[in-house]
Amino acid sequence: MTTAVGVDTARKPATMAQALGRALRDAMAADPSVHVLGEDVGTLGGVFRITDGLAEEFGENRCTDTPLAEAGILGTAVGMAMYGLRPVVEMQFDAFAYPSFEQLISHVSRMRNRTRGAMPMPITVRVPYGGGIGGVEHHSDSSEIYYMATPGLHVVAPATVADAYGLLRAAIASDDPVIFLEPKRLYWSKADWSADAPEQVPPIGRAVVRRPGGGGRRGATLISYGPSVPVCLEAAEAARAEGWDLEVVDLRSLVPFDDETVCASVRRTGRAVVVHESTGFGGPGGEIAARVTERCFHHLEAPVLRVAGFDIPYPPPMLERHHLPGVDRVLDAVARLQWESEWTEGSAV
Amino acid sequence: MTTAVGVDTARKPATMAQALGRALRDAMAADPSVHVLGEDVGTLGGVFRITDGLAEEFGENRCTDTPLAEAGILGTAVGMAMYGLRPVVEMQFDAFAYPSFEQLISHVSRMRNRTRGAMPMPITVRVPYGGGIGGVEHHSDSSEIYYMATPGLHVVAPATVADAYGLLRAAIASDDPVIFLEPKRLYWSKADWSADAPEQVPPIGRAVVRRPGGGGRRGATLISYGPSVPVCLEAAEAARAEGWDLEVVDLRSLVPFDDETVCASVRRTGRAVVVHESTGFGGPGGEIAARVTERCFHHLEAPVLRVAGFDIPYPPPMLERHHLPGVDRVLDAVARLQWESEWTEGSAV
Amino acid sequence: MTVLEQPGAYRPTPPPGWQPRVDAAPLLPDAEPYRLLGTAAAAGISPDLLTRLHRELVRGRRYNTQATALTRQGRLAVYPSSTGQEACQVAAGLVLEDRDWLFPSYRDTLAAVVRGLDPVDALTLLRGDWHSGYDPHAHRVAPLCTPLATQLPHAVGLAHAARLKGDDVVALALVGDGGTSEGDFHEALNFAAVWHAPVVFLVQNNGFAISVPLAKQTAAPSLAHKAVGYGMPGRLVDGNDAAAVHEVLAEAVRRARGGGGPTLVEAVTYRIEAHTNADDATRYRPDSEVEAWRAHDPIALLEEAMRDRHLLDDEGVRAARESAERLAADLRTRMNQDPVLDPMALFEHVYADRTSQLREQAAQLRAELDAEAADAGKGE
Amino acid sequence: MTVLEQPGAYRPTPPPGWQPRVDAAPLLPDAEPYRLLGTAAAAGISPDLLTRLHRELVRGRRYNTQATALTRQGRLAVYPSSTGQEACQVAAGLVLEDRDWLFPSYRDTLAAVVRGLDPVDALTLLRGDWHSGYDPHAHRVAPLCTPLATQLPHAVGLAHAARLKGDDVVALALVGDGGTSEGDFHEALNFAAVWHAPVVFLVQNNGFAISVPLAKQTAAPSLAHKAVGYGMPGRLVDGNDAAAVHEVLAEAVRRARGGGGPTLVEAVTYRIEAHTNADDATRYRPDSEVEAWRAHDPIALLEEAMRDRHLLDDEGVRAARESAERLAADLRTRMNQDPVLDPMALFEHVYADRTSQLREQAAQLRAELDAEAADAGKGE
Ligand SMILES: Cc1ncc(C[n+]2csc(CCOP(=O)(O)OP(=O)(O)O)c2C)c(N)n1
Ligand SMILES: Cc1ncc(C[n+]2csc(CCOP(=O)(O)OP(=O)(O)O)c2C)c(N)n1
Ligand SMILES: [Mg+2]
Ligand SMILES: [Mg+2]
Repeated sequence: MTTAVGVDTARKPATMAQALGRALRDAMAADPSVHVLGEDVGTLGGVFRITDGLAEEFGENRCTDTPLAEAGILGTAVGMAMYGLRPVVEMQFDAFAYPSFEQLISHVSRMRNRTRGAMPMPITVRVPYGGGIGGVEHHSDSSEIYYMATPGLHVVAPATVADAYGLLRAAIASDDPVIFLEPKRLYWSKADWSADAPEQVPPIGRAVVRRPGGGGRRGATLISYGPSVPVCLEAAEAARAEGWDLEVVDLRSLVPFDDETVCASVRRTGRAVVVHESTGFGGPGGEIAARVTERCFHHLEAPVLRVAGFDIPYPPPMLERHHLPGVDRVLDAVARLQWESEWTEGSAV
Repeated sequence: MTTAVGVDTARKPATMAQALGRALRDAMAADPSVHVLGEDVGTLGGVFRITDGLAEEFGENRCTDTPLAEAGILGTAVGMAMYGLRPVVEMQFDAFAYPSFEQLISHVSRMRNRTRGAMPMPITVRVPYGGGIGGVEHHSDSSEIYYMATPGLHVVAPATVADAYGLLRAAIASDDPVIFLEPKRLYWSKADWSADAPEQVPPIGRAVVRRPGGGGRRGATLISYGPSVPVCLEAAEAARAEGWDLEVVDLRSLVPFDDETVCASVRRTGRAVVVHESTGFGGPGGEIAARVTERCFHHLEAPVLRVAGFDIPYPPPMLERHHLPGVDRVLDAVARLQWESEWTEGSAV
Repeated sequence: MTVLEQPGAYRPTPPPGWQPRVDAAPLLPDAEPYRLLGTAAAAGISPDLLTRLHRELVRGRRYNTQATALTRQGRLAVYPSSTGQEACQVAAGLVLEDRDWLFPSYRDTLAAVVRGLDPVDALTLLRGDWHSGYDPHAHRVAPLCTPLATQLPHAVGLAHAARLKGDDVVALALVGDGGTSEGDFHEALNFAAVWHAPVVFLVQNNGFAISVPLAKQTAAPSLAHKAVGYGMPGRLVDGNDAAAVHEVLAEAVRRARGGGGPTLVEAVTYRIEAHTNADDATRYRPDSEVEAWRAHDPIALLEEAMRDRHLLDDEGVRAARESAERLAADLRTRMNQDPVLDPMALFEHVYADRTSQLREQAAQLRAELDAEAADAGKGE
Repeated sequence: MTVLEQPGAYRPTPPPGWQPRVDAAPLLPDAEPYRLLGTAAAAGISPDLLTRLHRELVRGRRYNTQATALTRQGRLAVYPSSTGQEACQVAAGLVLEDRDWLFPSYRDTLAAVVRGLDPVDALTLLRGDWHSGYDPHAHRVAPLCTPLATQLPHAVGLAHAARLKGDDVVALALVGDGGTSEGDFHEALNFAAVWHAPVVFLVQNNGFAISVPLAKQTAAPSLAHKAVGYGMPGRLVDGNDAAAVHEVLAEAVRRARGGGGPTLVEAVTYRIEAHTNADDATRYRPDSEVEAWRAHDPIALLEEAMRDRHLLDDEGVRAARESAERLAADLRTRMNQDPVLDPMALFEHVYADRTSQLREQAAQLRAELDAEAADAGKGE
């Protein structure tokens, strides 16, 4: 994954979907123990075409169309990992990963612990997740909290084309099981990127400041990941007009959680909003807000606020715009960060 | 469930297990549409004997030993509810509910919404949960966050004998699906109680102050539910020796969440610790701490702290005491509620 | 004796007393799918039934092409066509009594329409709505089910509940060949057999689960052979022979109604169109295969048999087609109207008792919508 | 051709070309369980095998009684006894090659011990530890599996992986009659058959899942009949006849090794003891049933057959019993020592790369333990 020195490979627009596909290809080429399995991943190349070409290049034994049974897919992947393979499992949609939860919670996440390291589970579970693509019922769930709350798993969600490639390579290379959440609505997002000399990206567990800011008396931090990162960037841009200076932190992984980067930003800005698509109650934002508050309490001018999906089943395409946390709702939350009290009491900086 | 006026029924020591069994019996007697199903619930009366006697009294068609398949149990319960029955499902242990998660998340929690109220799901899922009973692997999970984070479910956890009866009756009577978390290690806890004139308890969704306190400069609120409530009461007692005055709030239900009662206490005490057995990261405490902070920020003298299980698979019997949040850890957290700053800065009350 | 008690239920007994078990032979399907049209037995089918089947097949085909067209016009979010499988859909839609229940999978809107649902209601979910569109109790049709095979235990539970209540109700549950691989299929069939529940399971084996052919889905002699492992009869039928599917289903329904327990029926058919409008079937199967199946078209098979018996003439065909065109025109017109949706409905049915959290969130959305409306008002 | 391609895999073809399917007949089990001891064929079994089986049966029975005794002394958290099922356990423990893998369910510690595991290691989980106690790679025994049937797909995945790597490895997976109702059973058998994986599934049908008798678990002619629904052979065997179980398993292992794919074996046996020491079996079955099965005891059956062939005399029985007593004494002694546990191990193996969160928590526990130790020091 290191960039060859001196190779000046032209960077061209690439989609996140392409970068993900390339990451799988390169991982399979680099390591014969990497096997891809799932529903329709072979001949069809997956319903999102992420695995397109893999069966042709590496054969059906390396990229395998399985029977239609998610628990069976993950359960057999556990057995393959026991024998030293590195399975990469595709769940076709977020909600269709649920049948595999017993295997995930009771085995994938615990096998290393139970065997005191003798049986690591270097399994990557790719989950196309989240909404905003006009999917019918059960095709737009944001299920990350189920994974976050299960000790033993890593949980990763890329927001950029370069991260999609770099994090997926890192996930496959990890000896720990990784839930790799692919934001469906960013599949066709583009960036200048070179498949032949992909950028080096920070490792899993490191958050990144996507938009520096937050200095001065009108600063705040937006904390986000996956599909909500572009929303936060847009909101930060829009906020300039209102005189706010927002820093945007992209978590990149929910587990491990990068307290350092997040708290460094919040301590500086004194205000924070967590933004995600998942339902709010019992969702990732609670954990994030709570831990930031535990660590930065005396730097906070206002409670850490959360902008999340409503606590309802994911709505139909025709109503999803009302559910998804968009720029307006982020700005509304920023406006509620008790700026007045600052002016009257004149505390910060 | 109303107490007959004038009946002076003697209250005798009863266990939580007995109260739960009685609640099932009374619910079945009161409503012929109540059906109990699960593994070993019939002839054996359940591995914890909660359903003892029901098959005999109401027949096998009302209290049914099912084949060994949790998804099948919950899935058929959905069908029974569709036809107007009120199924009460027993999952044998917390970790053995995982195979039923697809039915739970994709159907039980959404069916009412999907049918715009035409098909309510008045299903109660009883889950013996939590540790402290010396159970082997997979027999001590605290899985409440999975349920809390799933919109459409109610999530209830009793901590007292009277609540066990009253809340289970209310759960069965509810037209919404209720996950009823039975704290395994309180099954044999006792209280003076009368099965023939059970106390009226507040409805699902109402928290209760189990130990009033928190007045004065050395006050704080302990927020808890289920098996951790007795721990908090014990800690509050022990804290008196150190000069702390702790109020203990028993949430009783995680969904709906009683913001009013909890925040009233925290606004008064200015300090709070959330205590639960479940893992901390991504667990219920994050949501609780975050929402209390959002609502009580300017009353807080210190961040809301969390005392929870470690972020590890539930440990073996021989080590579980190191994992479970006990009195000492609660007191340690209370000690970290920044009392000094109060003395030096002299702010509160 | 409870309804749960099986006659002759097996309990291991030590030798020499091996308790006699259920005989497996009668449970096994025939090696060849059962076929009626074009055989001598076809002469026995009631002309009236054939006429109804024919009319619904023709209308069903048209319904399929119209719905697919609506996806191109953006009027349906997605449509999984049952073109080629109309014999199964129509037979499933016609075989039940009013009081019985149908449990469709996501591809089975046609069966629901044949059973009496308004096509616009049946297509609500696929149009992009979250709700079933219809009151399931109105026509005893469960909500369309997207998570594969999860509807099967529902059907078992409902049928069992009806039996416990003493009601004479049969449930017919539909699933695809791919869906048979899910654990829920297994658990549902097992519960049904143990409970002796009045359920009929119809597997529409259309050769594919999206791109995955049957050979990668199972190594069984047939999907119907799975029945014996649960102790219920398995039946294999030509899924393009509407009369045969109807007869096999009717027999299974009769058996269930009479207390004879569940049946598994495998109908061998073929998905003529791509998986949905979003799919590209040329990626995984040759056109020649599709062509071979087109030659075994359910409508053509039925028309030929009816013409042989002089039960259908050009006039009859024309009449059926006209009825189909009226259905299509009506569907087109009504689907071209934008549905009126109130965003506040998002909060209305999540709980019977709305939580204070949802009340807060509903208020937030209400405020946003009001602000939006006010802004729009200013703009005028 | 890939290893995934099935010879003769079925793909629906329209008539008249119905593609020939796999013949179901050879997949079906016999109506009566296969039995060897006491039949003429018993004369053909190698004396050496019988002697090994006998020795292990006797040791196995003693292992069971000793482990149950240890629960009463609080030395085991729980013990699910395999008394009465030793023939299955011993045959499963002996039938594999070193390079093969055994996938036990939670009741199968004896099979693991017979395969070579130190009994103390095999009992680690049941003693109250969270870990497998043994390195699974050392004896190719997967960790004891508590969530029922979840080990079955693991066995399939491992066997498939070995085959992909070109290794000559067979996996033998154990499950109970109750476990066959779980979705994982279904999915595992289906994957195994489709992938033609070298796996043997052994169902120990001991009549009960805790309190639930087989009649409430299945309505099938036999559990072995489930095999045909996956396209693999099903075999029914007397689970108390050690020689028969060994032969049937050996044949299935041979078949798997030779590329013949998976087999499902049902061994009909009986759980003589309660489910575990915590269970009260009198609540759900009559003593007379237990007594009837005691009369069909696996050890007695084998001893009788061996004495008939003059392969066993009183001296041989005594020698086996002595070996069993040594095993029991050793187990008693070593289990009576308190295991040394370091609480810090709780954090050691959760991740390969420990998260900063876990580092913090480990530091917290470390500090608590140090403080405890300091307090204890002061107390001295
Ligand atoms: C549990 C689950 N997993 C995956 C999917 C995604 N999916 C939708 S349709 C389909 C194929 C279904 O094949 P089959 O059961 O044969 O039905 P058919 O499409 O042929 O009607 C898949 C994999 C799903 N809907 N549910
Ligand atoms: C998934 C799951 N559900 C429930 C249980 C609880 N449980 C433990 S043993 C048992 C009965 C198992 O019966 P069977 O499969 O016949 O095995 P046996 O005990 O007879 O060896 C049950 C229900 C479990 N361990 N795992
Ligand atoms: Mg299909
Ligand atoms: Mg059993």
